[in-house]
Amino acid sequence: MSESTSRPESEGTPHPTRGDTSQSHLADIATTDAALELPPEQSGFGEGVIGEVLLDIEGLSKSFGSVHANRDITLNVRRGEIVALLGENGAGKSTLVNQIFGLITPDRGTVSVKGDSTPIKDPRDAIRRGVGMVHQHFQLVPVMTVAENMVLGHESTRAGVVLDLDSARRMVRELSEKHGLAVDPDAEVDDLPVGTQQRVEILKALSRRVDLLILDEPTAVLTPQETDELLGVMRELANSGTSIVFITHKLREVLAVADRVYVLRQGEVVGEVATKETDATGLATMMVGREVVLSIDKEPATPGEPVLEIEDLHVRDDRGLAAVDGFSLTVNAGEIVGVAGVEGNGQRELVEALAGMRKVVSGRMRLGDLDLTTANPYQTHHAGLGHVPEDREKHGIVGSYSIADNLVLNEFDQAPYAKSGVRQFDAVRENAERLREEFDIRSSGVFQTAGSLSGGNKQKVVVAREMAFKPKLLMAAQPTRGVDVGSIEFIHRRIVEARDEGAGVLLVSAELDEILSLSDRIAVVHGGTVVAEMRVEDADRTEIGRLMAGDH
Amino acid sequence: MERLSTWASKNRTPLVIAAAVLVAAYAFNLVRGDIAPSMFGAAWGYAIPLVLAALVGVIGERSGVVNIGIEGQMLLAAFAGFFVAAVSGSMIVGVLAGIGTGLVAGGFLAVTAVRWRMDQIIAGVVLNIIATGLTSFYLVSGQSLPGVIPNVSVPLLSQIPLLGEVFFSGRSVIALIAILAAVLVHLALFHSRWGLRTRAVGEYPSAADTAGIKVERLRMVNVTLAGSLAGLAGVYLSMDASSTFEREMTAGRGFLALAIMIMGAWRPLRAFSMALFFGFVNATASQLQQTGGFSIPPQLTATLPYVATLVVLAVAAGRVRPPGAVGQPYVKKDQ
Amino acid sequence: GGDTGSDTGSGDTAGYSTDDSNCADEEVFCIGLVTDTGNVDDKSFNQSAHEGAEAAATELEGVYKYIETQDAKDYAANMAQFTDNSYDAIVTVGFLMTEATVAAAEENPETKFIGVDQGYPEGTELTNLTGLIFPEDQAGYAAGFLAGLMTETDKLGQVLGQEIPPVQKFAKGFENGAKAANDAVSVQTVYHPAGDNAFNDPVWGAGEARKQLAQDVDVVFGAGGNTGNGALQEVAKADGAGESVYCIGVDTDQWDTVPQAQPCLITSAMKLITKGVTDTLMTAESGEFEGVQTVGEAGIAPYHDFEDTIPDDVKSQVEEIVAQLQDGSLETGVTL
Amino acid sequence: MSDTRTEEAPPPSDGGPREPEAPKDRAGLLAYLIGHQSGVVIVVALVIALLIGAALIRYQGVNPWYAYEVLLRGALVNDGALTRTLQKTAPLVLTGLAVVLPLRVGLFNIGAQGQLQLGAIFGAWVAYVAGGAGFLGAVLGMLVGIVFGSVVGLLVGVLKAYRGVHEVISTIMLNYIVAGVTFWLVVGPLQGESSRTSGIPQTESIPEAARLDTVAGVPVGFAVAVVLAAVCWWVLGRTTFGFRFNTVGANKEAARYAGVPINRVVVLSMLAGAGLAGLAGALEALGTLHRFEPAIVGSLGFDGITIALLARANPLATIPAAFLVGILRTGAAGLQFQTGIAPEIVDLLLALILLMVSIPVLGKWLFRSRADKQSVATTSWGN
Ligand SMILES: Nc1ncnc2c1ncn2[C@@H]1O[C@H](COP(=O)(O)OP(=O)(O)OP(=O)(O)O)[C@@H](O)[C@H]1O
Ligand SMILES: Nc1ncnc2c1ncn2[C@@H]1O[C@H](COP(=O)(O)OP(=O)(O)OP(=O)(O)O)[C@@H](O)[C@H]1O
Ligand SMILES: [Mg+2]
Ligand SMILES: [Mg+2]
Repeated sequence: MSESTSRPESEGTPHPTRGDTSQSHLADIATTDAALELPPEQSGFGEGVIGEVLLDIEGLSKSFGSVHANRDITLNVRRGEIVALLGENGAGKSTLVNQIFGLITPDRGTVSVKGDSTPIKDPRDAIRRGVGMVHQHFQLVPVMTVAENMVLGHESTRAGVVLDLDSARRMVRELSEKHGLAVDPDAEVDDLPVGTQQRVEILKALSRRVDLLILDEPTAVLTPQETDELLGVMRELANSGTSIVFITHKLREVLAVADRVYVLRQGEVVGEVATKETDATGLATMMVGREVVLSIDKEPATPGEPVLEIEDLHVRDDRGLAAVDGFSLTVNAGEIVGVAGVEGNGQRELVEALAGMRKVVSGRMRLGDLDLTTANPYQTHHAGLGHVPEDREKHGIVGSYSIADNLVLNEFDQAPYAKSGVRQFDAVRENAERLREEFDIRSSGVFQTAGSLSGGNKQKVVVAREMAFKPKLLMAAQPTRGVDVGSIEFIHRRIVEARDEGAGVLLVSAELDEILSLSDRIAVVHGGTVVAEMRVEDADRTEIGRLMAGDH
Repeated sequence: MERLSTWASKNRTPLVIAAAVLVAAYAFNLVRGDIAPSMFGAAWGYAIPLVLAALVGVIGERSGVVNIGIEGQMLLAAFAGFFVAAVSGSMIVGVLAGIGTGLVAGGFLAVTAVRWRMDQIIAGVVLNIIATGLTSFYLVSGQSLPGVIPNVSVPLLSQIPLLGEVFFSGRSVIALIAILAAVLVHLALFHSRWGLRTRAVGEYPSAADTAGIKVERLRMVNVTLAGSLAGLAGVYLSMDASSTFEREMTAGRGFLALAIMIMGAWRPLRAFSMALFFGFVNATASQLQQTGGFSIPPQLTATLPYVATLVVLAVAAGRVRPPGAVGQPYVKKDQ
Repeated sequence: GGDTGSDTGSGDTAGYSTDDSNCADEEVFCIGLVTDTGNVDDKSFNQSAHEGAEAAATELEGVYKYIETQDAKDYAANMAQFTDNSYDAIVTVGFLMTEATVAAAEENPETKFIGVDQGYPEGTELTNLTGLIFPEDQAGYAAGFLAGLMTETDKLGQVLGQEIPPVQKFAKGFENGAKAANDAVSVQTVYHPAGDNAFNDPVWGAGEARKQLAQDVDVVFGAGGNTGNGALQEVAKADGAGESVYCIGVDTDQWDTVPQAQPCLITSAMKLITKGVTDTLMTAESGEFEGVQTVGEAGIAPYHDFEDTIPDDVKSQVEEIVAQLQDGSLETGVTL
Repeated sequence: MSDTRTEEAPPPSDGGPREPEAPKDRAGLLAYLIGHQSGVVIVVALVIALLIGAALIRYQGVNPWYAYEVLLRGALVNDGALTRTLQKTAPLVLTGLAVVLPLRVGLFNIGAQGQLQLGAIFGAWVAYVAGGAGFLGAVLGMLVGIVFGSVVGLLVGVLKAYRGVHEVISTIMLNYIVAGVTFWLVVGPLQGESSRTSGIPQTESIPEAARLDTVAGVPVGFAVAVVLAAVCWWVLGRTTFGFRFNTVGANKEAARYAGVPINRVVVLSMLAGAGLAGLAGALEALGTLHRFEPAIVGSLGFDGITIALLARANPLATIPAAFLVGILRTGAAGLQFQTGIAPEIVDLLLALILLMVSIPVLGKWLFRSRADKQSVATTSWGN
């Protein structure tokens, strides 16, 4: 109970190296009976005994209409433990953690935190009990500053009413220093790159007293460096007594940081395993219920004519700053060119410019015969550009439309889906049924609204649509973000097939593994321009990482 | 001091515009001292209910709730204020009844649009029709008010040339409250805990929810409380600006207030200035008619305020960004 | 209106009946009234006509009912409600119903029609129809004359409803009368901007009156239904009301209809609609209309409490003017 | 994970033709009722609204059933009543559509009032001038009505699409501007010769031959309105043109991505909606008043909002919605005549109906199911 009880100091301790530390940490918990007493309420960490059961879930069930999102789930998390939840898209992971955070009321079962099993009413209640959560989708108010977001809901005030933003800023600085997550308290969230937004989310959760931290796919939007940074923070938190529930689709991360893993399938816990007793293949098999091929095997490319030529392109971002700055690249038929780079280096603007959705300042872009610099999305599509957009919810699908309509979103006025301006619903339905089959889109039928699909299935709808019309160039931006391994495998296979059928593929991804395993050629971008181009055979992971970081 | 200068640099454009307007106003006063004060006075008089009503809109929409029922809220309050005062023989009772009615009308919107998640536009339209129907249906003629709402002059402030004369001298209490309300709502919205939460709820309710704020409750409270300002605006119409209640006497002011709210970019003080601008163009239009000498038919000069508004918006900043979640009921994940 | 329940539901409170089952009967005289989208409690011409009809029905121990039109396209249908029930006389109020009234009169020769404020085109020859019109310009002239004599600042103001003929006649008469009394006078005139609430915007009326007062106007003529009433009430609240600033009402003696205006109301430019309607209804019951147009009376209302405030020589000058207007020796000079 | 969601039927389509809902295999009446939930909810809502209305009428000392009987007789049964009701319904269908079309794109048109008025005055004037041409004159009048209504819509659309001026502001402002301009026209350049002497603000009366009459008791205007409602429904639901509208309304960003020219669709939707309002004005001039006078607009434009909302932005449903409003408005006068109840009672009834029909919880109470999350039509109130 005294100050002298030591907690690892952030500056002093090197980040635990992945893998081995987590193993030893688990061993700690498993073997050490000697309780580590923690200072109460100090720096936001709870009092308690490492190793005791902190979160105990029993018989938890929740259904939405006829969908059993969670069935009779029983699991527990001990203090200082990192537990990963794994499962395909729609397996019920988010539903599960949302119940712990009071966002969803369970149909049956109990959630007890620190032995208190009264139902959690709402997030306010959850927060009060020491639960913090980073949500799958950002829960930040875009037009507010970092500091404002951080204190929202527990603001300090002067004279009881006047908002004390100075103390908020101070708190942001302190927290960000303590956890080594740099953010500017006065920056508006809207202006921040996604990686930084995620940092804000994490700090926000930590700004309250947190005994149990839930992270729902926090790494989906992070670069490898940022991911490592986060995993380090997680390890550190766990060491000092915070329990963490961690959801991710990336097995590498699970193996690196988690102590234990629960695997969910169709709303049920189908397995529980200690990370030291399993490996990636084992986890993937548990998740999907069959063997998953984690590596892509593809024939060497046979590049043909150039399909896309970009020369000295300049494009501005939303704030009017140069985002794409002298970008040149050529994509040939029958090859996959991967654009690797830390997010925010002009990739989004590049993709939008190519798709005709953003004005070009200067430069040349050609797709076959079409001059893309002045083309609109309609023209680019009809010139043979398939575009899997980065933000599928925003651009890729119309949530209130049926899957069938979404599958013809940019072909609806073409034969056979329309004849002289009149839509042909039979053709639309047939197309949808064919693609649903072919792309394994899991739904009740082709007239289900696309908005009600799980993330992976939404992505399949988009991919199906963009590949179905046999594009000359398939441009895929972050095509597997937030998608489960089974679907990733599937989408990757389809991309390679498209290449083999002669399409050029421009793959934009922040996922270095994805770039490395799919691409035939790699262009590394930094600051809106290509800083290096190489064949995949010549690529070296660390070298690319160095280039991405702007070290060239 | 430092705070002041950062504040000034952050608000450079509005400050420059305000300064320019002030200079122009004093210049006009210098040239036409015979009509300038009265025109500004008329402009402000015209703007008073619009300011109050626009604040209702601002509070509602900043919390994420569209309120196109302001017209109806004002009408009901005007009705209740007038008749309760007439029957009870007490002005203050009437005023309170009017404000209370505004609250009830706000509560109606809160319950239907927020709690029941009825389409917000429909809820507002329903409120407007109910108000028109009820107040005409139960109108009794031949009543009159037992007194007047007192005019007051603010010491010191009323000494300021022109501005003091227009805003602080011999104006009714409600006019002063309108100024105060605009300032207070501005301060509250941008500098208080309530304001931060309100804006969060109107921008991105799920972020507020996950931060432990009860979205529905806050929305309901805000929409209901804002009703009191609509009530005050209604009371102003039937008990202060005029001393009578007539069918549909709000005459579209609730809708104009919405336009002013948007022109004011959902900011209280900017809406306040827009209401003044609107009032001024109105005063100019009627002054043109009244002084004669122009061959423009009065029907056409009467359209001046509206034309001016459109032109200003088309030329200048048309694009303003509304609160992100306005119009959408907040549906929790499992409902 | 809210009072309809008692008015027509239980006729015995009034001196007439609302039971129209025997209208076909010779003995029973049934009167119907249709407004042009106004209400019978508008403190203005609809109300005056309504009261006139009530008075006639009481006098004749007849039947009386009314319909407040909601939509300009319903005039014919609303009149048909009465003709279908064999009413004997129908009063239609407002010049907007001019044409519909002529048409109905042609179709129903057995029914007498009285159109208040309606001037029919040359060549209209119907014996069952009369349009009751008033020399508003004369009433305005007399009121303006009084105002011209009363003003200290030589500035008069008019706050008016929609720019339509009856209002224009009042207003121009007022201006001419004022100038005749005092050629230094200037008259500031505002009509309500077009819109369907031109006669129903007391707040606007009050605002305009306030502005005029601030510009040194000391007599305000409020002519435009509730809009004008708003102006009167504002003047009544002003400093010096009844001492240095005055107001003048319109249509009826507004001392009675708008009591809040009493502090400043020196008179009203009246057209005697109530009397006109009662009289023509009596004629309708007993015999033939005097012609296709009936000219009603116009004038100014009593001074009430201002009897003593207004100097005697002013009173006598005004009296003289009124007499000259009535005997036709003085023209108002108003042409529309 | 998979096909567990079989029972999740597609949400009620909001207008466009969609595939029928998956049949449910529950037996009997209950199943039927549940299958036709929205229909049942509307009927129940109507009944509740009328019951509350009955209480209000009772409170006025009148037997409510008698009052409703009078209302219905006056609107449907009496001689010529049905024709009159249909006559009133016609412009209401069109102003309803004038709100529906932009609503589908996410725009809130509260300017039908002004659009109608401008269409009415020029429609009336042209029909008068071209009256010699008989029916052709009438057709011309209608076309001109559409054109002038559209001009207002064009202005709103262009300001919105290219200058970012919020349509709610511009339509409110234009309502006032049009009112001023038409009033000036009708006491000035376009005032009828015969009205000039008496000063009545109205245009010349349209010659008999160019008026729109009734055919077998059905007003021509009504037929035109019904056909147009059907056309709108078909276009929105079945054509690529309509698909563009709906897509912009549903997800602007996705529409851009899909190559839909958003600005053009925004302008077109306002143009089309306003054109229909203009046509409503012309129909009123040609078929009802046979001339223009300012009172022609009444509350038609604002009723259009009520109707669009009652119809849940479904073009076909504007017909019954408008008919309902038509019945109430037609029956109101007789109601006052027969029972002494002020005609404003119909406003109260209308408000109650709209309220009851739109309360999502009503469906919940009735069926103990999840609230009908499908909102009527989401306006991009803010954008
Ligand atoms: N509010 C809701 N209404 C209806 N169904 C829902 C709702 N929320 C989730 N579901 C369904 O419940 C199931 C579980 O969803 P959940 O979001 O928990 O999956 P997940 O495992 O988090 O998937 P992902 O990896 O894509 O995030 C899915 O089938 C989903 O469609
Ligand atoms: N869920 C809520 N939504 C909106 N306002 C709330 C909510 N809870 C409390 N308030 C208001 O906020 C004010 C402060 O409440 P409270 O003391 O519970 O919060 P706090 O102390 O700021 O939060 P914390 O304890 O998390 O630091 C009170 O005036 C209360 O009315
Ligand atoms: Mg999830
Ligand atoms: Mg507290």
